[in-house]
Amino acid sequence: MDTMTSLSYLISAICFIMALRGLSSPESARNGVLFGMFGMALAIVTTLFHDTVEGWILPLFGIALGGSIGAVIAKKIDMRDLPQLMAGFHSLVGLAAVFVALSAYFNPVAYGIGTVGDIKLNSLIEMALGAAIGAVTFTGSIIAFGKLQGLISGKPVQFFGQHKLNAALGIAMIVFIMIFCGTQDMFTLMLIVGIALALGILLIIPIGGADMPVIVSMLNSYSGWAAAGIGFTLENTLLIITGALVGASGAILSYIMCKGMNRSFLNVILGGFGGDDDANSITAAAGDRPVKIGSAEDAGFIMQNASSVVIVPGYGMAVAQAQHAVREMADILKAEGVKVRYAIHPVAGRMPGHMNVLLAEANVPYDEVLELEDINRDFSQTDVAFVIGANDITNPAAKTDPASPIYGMPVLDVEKAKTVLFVKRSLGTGYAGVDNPLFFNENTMMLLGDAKTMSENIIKAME
Amino acid sequence: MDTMTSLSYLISAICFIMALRGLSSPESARNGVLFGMFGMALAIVTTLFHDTVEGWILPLFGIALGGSIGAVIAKKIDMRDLPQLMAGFHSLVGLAAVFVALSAYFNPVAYGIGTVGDIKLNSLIEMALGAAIGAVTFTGSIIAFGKLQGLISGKPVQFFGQHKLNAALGIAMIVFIMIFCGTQDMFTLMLIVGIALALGILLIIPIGGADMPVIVSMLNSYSGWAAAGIGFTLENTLLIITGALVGASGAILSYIMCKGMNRSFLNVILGGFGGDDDANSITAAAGDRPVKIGSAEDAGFIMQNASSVVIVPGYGMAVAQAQHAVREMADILKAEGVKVRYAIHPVAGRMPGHMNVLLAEANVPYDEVLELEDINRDFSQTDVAFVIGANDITNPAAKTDPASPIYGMPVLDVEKAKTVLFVKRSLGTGYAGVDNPLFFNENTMMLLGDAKTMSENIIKAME
Amino acid sequence: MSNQTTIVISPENEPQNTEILINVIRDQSAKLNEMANDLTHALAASGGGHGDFLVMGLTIFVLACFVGYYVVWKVTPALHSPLMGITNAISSVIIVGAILAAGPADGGFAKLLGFLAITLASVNIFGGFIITRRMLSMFKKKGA
Amino acid sequence: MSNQTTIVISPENEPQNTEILINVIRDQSAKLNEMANDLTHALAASGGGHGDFLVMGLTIFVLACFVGYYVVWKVTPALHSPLMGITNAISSVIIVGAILAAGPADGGFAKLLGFLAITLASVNIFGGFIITRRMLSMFKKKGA
Ligand SMILES: NC(=O)c1ccc[n+]([C@@H]2O[C@H](COP(=O)([O-])OP(=O)(O)OC[C@H]3O[C@@H](n4cnc5c(N)ncnc54)[C@H](OP(=O)(O)O)[C@@H]3O)[C@@H](O)[C@H]2O)c1
Ligand SMILES: NC(=O)c1ccc[n+]([C@@H]2O[C@H](COP(=O)([O-])OP(=O)(O)OC[C@H]3O[C@@H](n4cnc5c(N)ncnc54)[C@H](OP(=O)(O)O)[C@@H]3O)[C@@H](O)[C@H]2O)c1
Repeated sequence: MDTMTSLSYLISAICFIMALRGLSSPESARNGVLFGMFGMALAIVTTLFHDTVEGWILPLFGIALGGSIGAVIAKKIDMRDLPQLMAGFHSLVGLAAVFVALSAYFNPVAYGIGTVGDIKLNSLIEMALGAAIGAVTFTGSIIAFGKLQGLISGKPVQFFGQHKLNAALGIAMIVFIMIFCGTQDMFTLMLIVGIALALGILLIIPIGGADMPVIVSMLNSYSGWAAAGIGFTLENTLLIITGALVGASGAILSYIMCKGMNRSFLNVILGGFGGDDDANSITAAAGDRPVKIGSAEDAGFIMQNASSVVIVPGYGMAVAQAQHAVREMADILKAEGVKVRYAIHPVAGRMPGHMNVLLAEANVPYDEVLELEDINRDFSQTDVAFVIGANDITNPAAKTDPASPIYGMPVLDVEKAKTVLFVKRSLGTGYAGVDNPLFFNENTMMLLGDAKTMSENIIKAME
Repeated sequence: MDTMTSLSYLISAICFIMALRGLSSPESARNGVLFGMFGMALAIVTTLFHDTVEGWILPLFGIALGGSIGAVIAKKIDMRDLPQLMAGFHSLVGLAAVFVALSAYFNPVAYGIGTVGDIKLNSLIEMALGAAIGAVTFTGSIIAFGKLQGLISGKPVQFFGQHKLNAALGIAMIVFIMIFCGTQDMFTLMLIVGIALALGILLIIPIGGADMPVIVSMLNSYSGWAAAGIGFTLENTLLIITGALVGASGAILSYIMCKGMNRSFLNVILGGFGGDDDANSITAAAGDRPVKIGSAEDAGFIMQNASSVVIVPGYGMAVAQAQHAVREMADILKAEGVKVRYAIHPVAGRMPGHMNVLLAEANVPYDEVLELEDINRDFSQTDVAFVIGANDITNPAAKTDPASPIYGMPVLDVEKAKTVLFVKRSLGTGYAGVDNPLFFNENTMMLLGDAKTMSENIIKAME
Repeated sequence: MSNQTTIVISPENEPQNTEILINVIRDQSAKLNEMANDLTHALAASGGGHGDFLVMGLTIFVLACFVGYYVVWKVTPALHSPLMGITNAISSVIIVGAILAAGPADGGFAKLLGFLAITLASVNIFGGFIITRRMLSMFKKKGA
Repeated sequence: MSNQTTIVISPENEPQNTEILINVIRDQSAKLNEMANDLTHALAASGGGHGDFLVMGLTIFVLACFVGYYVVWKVTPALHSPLMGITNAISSVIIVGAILAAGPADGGFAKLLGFLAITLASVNIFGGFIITRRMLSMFKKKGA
């Protein structure tokens, strides 16, 4: 690689770092994206000017074709469907990595890593690893996509000997990679890819639909490591750096989610937790204890007479697409002099930062939206906590009941507010499938119904 | 360089990063130093096993000799003298860099960068730059050492045409570097080093003694860049990485200090600011306005009847070595149920973190020692602010008087405390040479005298 | 080349003379052969070899991981979704490899794979950046 | 080497035959020469050359600057003095270069310079680490 090319790639890498740096605040983020776009454009143009690239028609056609598809999807997609969009996109990166690894095998000369049938050992190992990780990312992301989109049942699919089968496949893959390094045989390479494709499915299928966000992040991380692996094969520092950045990002997001749920990563990976949300039955315990059930009018009255309201959105708000109605409700309250703020739990919704995007979509100013550690102290001075479509993230059992599966998970202390309003369709459990003792509290009022309908009714009642 | 060597160096580099990472908290810092020591040992051993290193006696003797000198100095030194110690140490790194660059010139074969008289162009440039930066660091640090130690007058030495002379020397150096790259002539190289040595002196001599900490940090940064430059010459990634780390560290510390003084780096470099502290005359303004002057007994009485005291140490406490007495005083107050805390301004004293080290030396627990942004809000709920040997960092003119030279500098809001006690020897100004209107405030009491003596008297009064 | 003079064996030359000549040439050839061998080794052993790239690449990888770690932890939680969008876009920088595969005139099957990879990666690049911009454009301050 | 058989021109061989032989050898020799040349160029152009180290080194340098930036900003202000101590110690890693200079048996003046540099750097290494440890050992928590 000549010096100019390497320098261009270095500048691209710096641009990517700056792009991520920008995300430290919403203001700088917009410039960040521009950095990222510039870096990518520079990388592409630099590569097009590479010695061995003779025709531009094919690459440019590919970019135009893929680019327009990507643009249309990104412009049309509903923000609620972000998680599955991410999963879908990751599957494409995975597949692209497989293709690049394979093409390095079929035309090593183009990358200067040897000749057909006589490729350097290092390159072989990295190529095989890159292809394998890419393939796992591909099928894994497709399963995640299917589960999130509801195409595949979100229920964890578990069968006897599952983990043993996966282990066996993993070992077989390593053996085949070793054989491949010796023989450089095409069939072996295909076998490796095949096993990896199967592994991608088998690893993700036992994991419950609601755990998919962790998986999507993990696969994001994998796609980064695959890119880095291929960077080693092609001796390309840009790929190595970018791969490491993406890998680190995905890993950290997975970690943040696991910590937000107080579960270990292994626990998520081993699967079996959290089925379909619809599957949650109203638990028996509910019948015995008194529950205060209110109407939209009650809620409107209480909030109009409050001086401060904290809105706690959760997955149900996203499902019901209630964010616009919620914001309208907040506007009315603010117009009447009520101080309204939003409290976001790190794992509210089904994707990191999901609630923030939905609220932003509904034009909620981001300085009214506070993270858990910034708002938790304020609940004791708050009149009304308006919990909409959220459940687990408010469950005080996480603080008090060591037997609870969510024990130790950080939660929003909504019970410290004078009144807690709960908008949900039933007394059913949330994602973790555990009862929320808060429903039966004295200062709690349940507002049963769909989040959007209920919010609209409250608006009507307040007008 | 073979793979094993490179890998060892990579591990060393990671250790150095971990060493700096450790400093994010006092608990992890101790492990951090161990990382650093291990990384250094690994780097040295790896190099000793290098092919071209034939005799171990000479290097080991050098290490033993230098090591014992360093150990003795580091064990004997008074913590008050840290700034000059750092300056002295930096001068050694600078000189070592010059020697290494020169030895690369005299024996290029040992580094694999060519043969005598036929060295690669890149290596020549990097070598010349490394030697020049090293030489500037060397003499610059010596001047800084002299000024801090009081061997050279701390007064800024300024003469006509100074900046022009420096500029001319700088240009001459660049020209000679270009000539050197063409001729590889020894004499030219010596000339470059000579000019750089002169520049080091000329650049630092016009800068006031009290600005030396910024300069020491800057030179620290330079020594890093010099190491990185030599890393490029020797194609050694460990030197490049470490150089960058050190360079970044020095630069950031300089930046923090400049921000803490609300001055630009250029303003410091151009010099002329802040002479000897002794040179500060008691300003005329003092005579006209009433000042409340108290005794040690008064101070003791006020503090014993307070419920919270915040101690604000400054340069004067360091000079008087009063930290032990201050801690004893605090102990007595704490025993009587008074809440005692310490407030540290980012540029209190004469070195970043200087006050923290002195207080730690006097066994003050570090969780009682708070930074400006953490304590500033609390002054309004504080009974007594006990300012000892500090001046500028409490001067409210920085907030109110746009004409003041320190306007815009962040200061500790001691005036919000019910009573402010000022321990200093006179009504004179501090480092910045500006009057402190606080001395004439109604709720201020001046305790004139040496910081140590006064603290001891207060202790006696309280017993 | 300096020894490009054609040698003609005329009847005047004694066979013995010729013999010497041939042996000289043979020796030279052997020497050149050795030189070539040496150079091949030097090429393999030197920084140009893959072995050295591996360590340099590893160094770069490790440093990039550190950078990634710090940069990502600094991302505000509110922007975690855009973060996923942008990392998705930049991980498609693998398109660089795809273009190299699709580039050569005589690429064959590899060329096809390269083209497919370009297309897939482009979906991500455009999709990832556009969705991120869409998300970010929605984040507004109070009163803005 | 495969072509190591000595060619003997006996009277039985016709001069013309020999002529062909010689020309074949000459051609081979020329080819080898070319190969050697190519390899030399490859060696220079490939990653082994200094040119490429420059860019790799620059990449490493830039990443290390980012790492340094983040790591140092994370240092608590209370430990800024120990930070100066530790950076002072590690910047003396230049001792690596000094040892290389002092190493060769026939180093001459460079050897002396190397020795001096080793000594100076060692003062810093030991001094820097020890003073840092001294400072840190003083930092104690309440009640500890
Ligand atoms: N954010 C992430 O990245 C992430 C990742 C993985 C896992 N998770 C998990 O997801 C959970 C998130 O907590 P959460 O409190 O936001 O959600 P949750 O605990 O799953 O509770 C959501 C609640 O919304 C209600 N709901 C559903 N549809 C509704 C509708 N249309 N209208 C009104 N209410 C509706 C449901 O109750 P009804 O059925 O009674 O209506 C349900 O109890 C956590 O347990 C977390 O561990 C999050
Ligand atoms: N920390 C850094 O890294 C750094 C770097 C560069 C510059 N600076 C500058 O240094 C200054 C630091 O502020 P500061 O408030 O700590 O110091 P200061 O403003 O220089 O004030 C120190 C005061 O201590 C008094 N003093 C001196 N010796 C004393 C003794 N033996 N006993 C009692 N009092 C004594 C002096 O007053 P009397 O003469 O009346 O006793 C003087 O007013 C700032 O202006 C800052 O910009 C700091």
